[in-house]
Amino acid sequence: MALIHDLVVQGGQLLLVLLMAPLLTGFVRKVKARLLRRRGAPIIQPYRDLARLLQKDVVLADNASWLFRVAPYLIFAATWVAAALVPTFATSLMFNWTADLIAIAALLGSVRFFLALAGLDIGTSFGGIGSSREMMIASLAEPAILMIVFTLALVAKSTQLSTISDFMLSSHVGVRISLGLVLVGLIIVAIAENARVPVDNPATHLELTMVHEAMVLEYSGRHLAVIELAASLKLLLYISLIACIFTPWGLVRADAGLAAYVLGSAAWVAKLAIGGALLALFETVIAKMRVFRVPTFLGAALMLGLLGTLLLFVSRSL
Amino acid sequence: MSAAFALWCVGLLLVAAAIGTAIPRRHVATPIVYGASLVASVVALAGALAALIGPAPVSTATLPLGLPWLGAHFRIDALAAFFLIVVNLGSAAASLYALGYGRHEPAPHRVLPFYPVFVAGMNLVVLADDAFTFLLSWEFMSLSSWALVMAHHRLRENVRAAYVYLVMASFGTLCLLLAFALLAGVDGAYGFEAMRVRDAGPVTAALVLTFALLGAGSKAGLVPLHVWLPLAHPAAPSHVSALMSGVMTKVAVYGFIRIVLDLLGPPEWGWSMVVLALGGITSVLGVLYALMQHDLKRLLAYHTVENIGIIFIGLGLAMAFQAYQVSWAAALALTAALFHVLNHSLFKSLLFFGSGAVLTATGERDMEHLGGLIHRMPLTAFTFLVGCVAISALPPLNGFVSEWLTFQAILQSPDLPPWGLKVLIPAVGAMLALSAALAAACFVKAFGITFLGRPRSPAAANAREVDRFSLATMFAFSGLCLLAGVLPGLVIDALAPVVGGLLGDRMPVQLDVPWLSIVPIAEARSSYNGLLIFVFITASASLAVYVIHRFASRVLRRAPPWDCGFPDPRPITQYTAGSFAQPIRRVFGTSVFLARERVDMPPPGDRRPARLTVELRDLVWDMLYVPVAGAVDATAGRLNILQFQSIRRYLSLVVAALVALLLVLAIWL
Amino acid sequence: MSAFPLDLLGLDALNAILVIPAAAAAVLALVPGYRLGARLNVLAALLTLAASLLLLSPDRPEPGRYLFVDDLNVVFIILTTFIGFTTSVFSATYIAHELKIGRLTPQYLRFYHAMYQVLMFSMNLALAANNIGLMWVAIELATLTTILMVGIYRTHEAVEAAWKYFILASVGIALALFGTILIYLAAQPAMGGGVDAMVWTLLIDQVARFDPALLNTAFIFLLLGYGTKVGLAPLHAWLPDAHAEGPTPISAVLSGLLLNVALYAVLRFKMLLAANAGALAPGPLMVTMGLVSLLFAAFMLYRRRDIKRMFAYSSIEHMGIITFAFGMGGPLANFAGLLHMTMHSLTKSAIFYSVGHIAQIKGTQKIADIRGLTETHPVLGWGLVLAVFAIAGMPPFGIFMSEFLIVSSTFAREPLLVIPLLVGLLVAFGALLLRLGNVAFGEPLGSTKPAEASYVPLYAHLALVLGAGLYLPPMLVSWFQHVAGLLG
Amino acid sequence: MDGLDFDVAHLFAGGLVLVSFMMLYQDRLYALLNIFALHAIVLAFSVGWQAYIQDAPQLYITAAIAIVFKGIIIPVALHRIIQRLGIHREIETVIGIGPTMVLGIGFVALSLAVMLRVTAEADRLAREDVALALSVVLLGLLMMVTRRNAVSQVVGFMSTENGLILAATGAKGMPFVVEMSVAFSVLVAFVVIGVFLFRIRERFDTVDAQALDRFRRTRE
Repeated sequence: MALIHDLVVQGGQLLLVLLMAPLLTGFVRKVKARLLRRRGAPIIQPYRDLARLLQKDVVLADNASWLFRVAPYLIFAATWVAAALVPTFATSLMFNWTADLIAIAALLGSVRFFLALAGLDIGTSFGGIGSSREMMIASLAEPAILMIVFTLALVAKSTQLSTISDFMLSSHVGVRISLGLVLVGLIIVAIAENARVPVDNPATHLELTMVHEAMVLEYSGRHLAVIELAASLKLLLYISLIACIFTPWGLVRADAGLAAYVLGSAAWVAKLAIGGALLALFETVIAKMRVFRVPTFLGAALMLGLLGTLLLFVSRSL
Repeated sequence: MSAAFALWCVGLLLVAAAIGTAIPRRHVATPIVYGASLVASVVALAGALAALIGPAPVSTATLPLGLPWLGAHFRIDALAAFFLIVVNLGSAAASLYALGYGRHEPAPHRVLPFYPVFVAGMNLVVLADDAFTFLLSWEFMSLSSWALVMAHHRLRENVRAAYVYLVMASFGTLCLLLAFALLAGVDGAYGFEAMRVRDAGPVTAALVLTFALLGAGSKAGLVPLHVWLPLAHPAAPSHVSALMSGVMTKVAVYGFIRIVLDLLGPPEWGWSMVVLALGGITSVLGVLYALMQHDLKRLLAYHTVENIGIIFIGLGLAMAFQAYQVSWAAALALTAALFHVLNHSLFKSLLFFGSGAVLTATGERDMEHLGGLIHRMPLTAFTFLVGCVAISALPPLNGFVSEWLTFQAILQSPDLPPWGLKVLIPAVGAMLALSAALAAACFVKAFGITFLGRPRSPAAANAREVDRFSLATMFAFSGLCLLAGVLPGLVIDALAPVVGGLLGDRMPVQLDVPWLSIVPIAEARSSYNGLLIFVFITASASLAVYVIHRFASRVLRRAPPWDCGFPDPRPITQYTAGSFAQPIRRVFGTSVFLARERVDMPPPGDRRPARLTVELRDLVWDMLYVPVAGAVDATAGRLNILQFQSIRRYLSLVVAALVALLLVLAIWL
Repeated sequence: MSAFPLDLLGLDALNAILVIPAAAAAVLALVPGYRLGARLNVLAALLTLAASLLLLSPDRPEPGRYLFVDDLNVVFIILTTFIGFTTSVFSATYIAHELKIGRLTPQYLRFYHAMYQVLMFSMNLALAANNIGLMWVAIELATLTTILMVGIYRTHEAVEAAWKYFILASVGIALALFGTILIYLAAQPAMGGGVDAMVWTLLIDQVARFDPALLNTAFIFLLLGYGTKVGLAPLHAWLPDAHAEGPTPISAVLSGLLLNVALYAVLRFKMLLAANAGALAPGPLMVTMGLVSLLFAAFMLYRRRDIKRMFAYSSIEHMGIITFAFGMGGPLANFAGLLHMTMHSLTKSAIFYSVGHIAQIKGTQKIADIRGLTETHPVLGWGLVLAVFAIAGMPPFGIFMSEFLIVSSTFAREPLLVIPLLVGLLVAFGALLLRLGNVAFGEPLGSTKPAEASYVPLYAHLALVLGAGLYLPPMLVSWFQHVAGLLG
Repeated sequence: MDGLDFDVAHLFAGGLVLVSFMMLYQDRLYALLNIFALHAIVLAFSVGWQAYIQDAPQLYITAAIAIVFKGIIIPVALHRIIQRLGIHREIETVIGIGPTMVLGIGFVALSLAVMLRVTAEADRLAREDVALALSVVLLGLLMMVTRRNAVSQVVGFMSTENGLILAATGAKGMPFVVEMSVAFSVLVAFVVIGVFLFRIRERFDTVDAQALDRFRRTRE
């Protein structure tokens, strides 16, 4: 009986994550529009875009290879699995034990790997610009997130997300500077990974600035729909990751009652809303950086992570 | 498998070498030699597997060769069995690959005689149980690989590469000789058994470690001593480069482990700092060098340097934990290092086979002249892609598992008391993470520029798929990469006797963990399940494909690329290896390689093309090797005048020597 | 072994190895034709070799007043006669070619073959001599014959080299004589005057009662005297030119045998000193001279343009290593030194065989003009490559085992001494390999006509050195270990 | 060993050292040859006297060889060679006569200091002879080193050999003295013949050792 219950909860999380992602993107765009004193498209506009794209036919470049057509599905699948592993409204679900935080970061790494390859496949210079800049950003973001994972693991004695969030809920976490550093670092990496404003502008197709858009330039129809969905899934993943680590209240323990689940998902949706709003606010306040100032921006995240780890190493022995 | 049985396999290899020497030019020689070495390697591999997994006790054998009063001792224990597996797996694959690749070899008479000797040498190094036999087979391995690097000796740079290689190899051997001399002590007890019993004092142990690090490090390619590796590995034929990069460097790691962890007593924590620091610097510098290359085989050779750095980080951690008797963490770190040894030999050989296939198909090694090969060589492209994903340590495959284990080992280190380690280990962790990320960038470049996009030269345009032997090898190794990635528990439990033998403790048994996931440390409960991740990804991907093909449109139309509306771009406008690495070069290269870019823009109206030149300086080469060579040359120059003296001056030398000695006698007596 | 025809002539083996070369020298001086002369030369060398093999019989003749056989010189006598034989085979083909291109005139050939046999006679005499005065005369005779042979081409470089060799060798021989006189003086109070005071076997028993200070002075003169013949660093000047200008068979014999005979003489006196407790151990002196020679020769290898002169410096380097080993002392190092002497003479003569033919084929000794040998003449090219690897101390050849023992035994006892030793070895290895890379590999250069060369001596030596690298016959090992004990 | 025998032997050995000094002093070749003849004669007397006191008849042969061969034949032969080959008769020195003499005195002091301390147990006459013989040897070598002419080097070498003969005769009862002096004579004969036969003059303009140097460059 417990097995079915776990299966249902896990299935519920998988579906919920998939459904909420476009909503979150729509909400962020709506808040940005409101901040710019514009009405903005309705929140459900992303769903309509996806539906439209799914109906349109795919226009493939002449020399596109099989990798170009397989990549979108691989990217979507990997992102969806990563998103499913991050606890949203409940922790220690059945499949949480398959991967810890390092594995999730690495899964996102493989997403980036295939996206960059897809960018290079058609052999146009824009694909090349996108992939090379994406790999430059990745070469700093990934070590940063791994250092952040180190600090969290040192604090919580494990890299498993459920253990970390249980530890955060427990009493003896106390206030630590390194956790503050890690939060700022994680936010910087999240912004860089999701190609938000200071690193890359998601809204524009201006050739010289785009990174993520340049890689998916040649996609169309259903492939583009899948990639867009994957992108919004990734945004949701990052926000729920930050939420589950730093604001774990409302996360449901294993096998709690139905009411707890409803309360948990409500809390999760609230956190998503607050996160989305903060992101929109941050994007409207700050302007886009030049490409070669991004390394210093991401270097800061790496230093924060390393500093956090060092402080913990040192404080452990004091 | 008994040591004698292994020696019989080595004997078969030597017979194959004899055949190769006798009738190299005849057409039938290639299949015979490679077939024989394939059989020998497979038999030895099976035997080694049985020795590792089965309860076979440690078996020894002695031959009357070598030092007259000692004889040549051979021994197979768990460590030797594991490395025999690595060596023979690599050589079996290389021999199978060479059955197809060998046919295009322009100078078979320079490859066939030395290839089996090279494999035999590596097997002998792992089997040796006394200092003389170890060094004899170590040099045997170097000499035969030198001859193979010299196979295409008509190219000037191959001769230079072979020269640099052999001089570095003999430097390494002399260092190992000093290490063994210290271990053997004054009465010359050269047997390993005697060395284990005899515990050297702390100073001698430190010296032995330094020499072992210099000796094994120069063969494996630790940073200051790595310069020969990217010169020599690409110069050899591809199946030999695969063996040199994938397997010979591992034999060097075996040498280091045998001397430091087995023959030497419990390590001091100070040494582990040296090994850790060297490992960290090697991994970062290795991958940064690799990113700057546009020759495919040199890129892979430089990348071997990075993976050796990762292995040495694992070894350094194991030594640090062992110094403080935290033996379960030491077991974890050593298992991570050995797992990475296996992984690296798998995917590096696979990538070298791929580059060999590209070389046969197009005759080109320079990525600037390749591109678009995925259309004409789809199978090679697929296996090369699997290799790239594995080497970039991405989840479903094996590269990720060994890095994940190394990270878990790093996370267990805060309770090590010394301050040095407290600061160094996080820094090394950061270097490891940085090198993993850069590796991904490097292999996106390697795969993207070589296989994707449009062909940049006619040779790339009409490449043809390679023969079925090469493809069979490459698919076999891709399968192995996936298997090791998906079922890591199997490999970890197979490594347990090796780690147990060396450190006395082993990782908890992984096979009875539910759902086949691996939990390295019981109480930390951080676990990773390769199989489920793989199943999830394939399930969700196929679910997405099914749903879309069921409900969304299935129409597909071919058209010229959109490219933001620009007219049809020529292949020259594509990104090249240099331009792909430009952002990373600008971030890291300016400090590490003093990279300078000079743009030569013609005045307006002048039709000649603008030219961008990038010059990189190899700091290690300029700061270490050029001064040393300069000093030797200067001394030779100054001493040379002594050749052109008159008889009278020579006589005055003799008289001066006589008078000096008489003076000494007068003063002393 | 007693039923050998030799006994019919009433000679035992020891006298045979002297009589045969002397007789052959006389006969060869009269034989006009070149072809007959060469064959006779080979036959004489073969007979001497057979006679020397007789010395292997366990029941050795007890030491006489002038000749004797013991563990040390039996090995070197056999080695000398064997290399003498293989060099005579090589010299047959080599000289035939020299005649064809007119570098040697027929009437000089009679002189050449006669001198060759006189050289063999004097070297065997020096090795078998029990009387230190007789040993001195024998080495003097050997020197004179080689001086004449070096000058045989009569170009001004050859004459100049011979003149230099003559003056330096004569000074060396004079110093050695003075040393011998001092040994006699030291022996006089304990053993009374007359011939007994110069018989080595008697000296070795009484040496404990000699005055140590006089022995040390004598050893200095002897080391400087015979050291000139060994070619140690400050006294080496004659060796490179003598090798480069003389005919190659003579270089092979010079490098392979004469250096060994001189060093054998030094070893005889070192055994004397080792037996006298009071004598200041000659170790430090030999170690310094060894290291100086090793380092000096290693660095000199880089600028050499002439291939034979390069290998001459390599001989100086190896003599330095051997002197260093004997200077270190101790059973392990001495054993390694003796092994190294044997292996070096076999390998170096093999190198000179291949270099001789290469110089003839390419018509030049300039390294820059010889390239791509393994392409044009594979047998000769690979022979040279294997020989250079053997001399550079690569396994599986014999020199690796001796260098392995020298380095490890030194490092265990005197760690600091190993640094210059290793620097020397590495620098020399680098130079040899650099030149080998150009000569044996790369685009072929120069004439590619097939060589009518005798490969048997070259590959016979390499086979022996390869065999010794893997498996040493126990009899040889026990002799060397016994002598190593004696050497102190 | 009564006083007179020792004194006469000592006189002759000392005389030989003195003549060696005189040879160092010469700056003309012909004068040098005459002094060398004197050197051989003094050696002959010394050896003859040793033969008389040690009543070893074979030493007389050595004395005879010394007088006939080195006293007369060699100087005359060299004299005629210098005349026929028109060899440059001026002796060029490397460091001047004065410093050479000072060095010579230093060498003699060194050899006396070393030899006398070392041969403590041997009998008085042998110690004397060996010490002075070493001085003659060192002076001969000094002459070879500081003179540029090939002929003067040859003369230096021969005086070294004379020193050795003196040492050999000094050691009482040493066998082979005669054989050694014969061997040396053969050696010296080779030199003279070599110079003449190989017409060193014809190959090189002068027998000046420096001229030989010019042909070094060809041998890298």
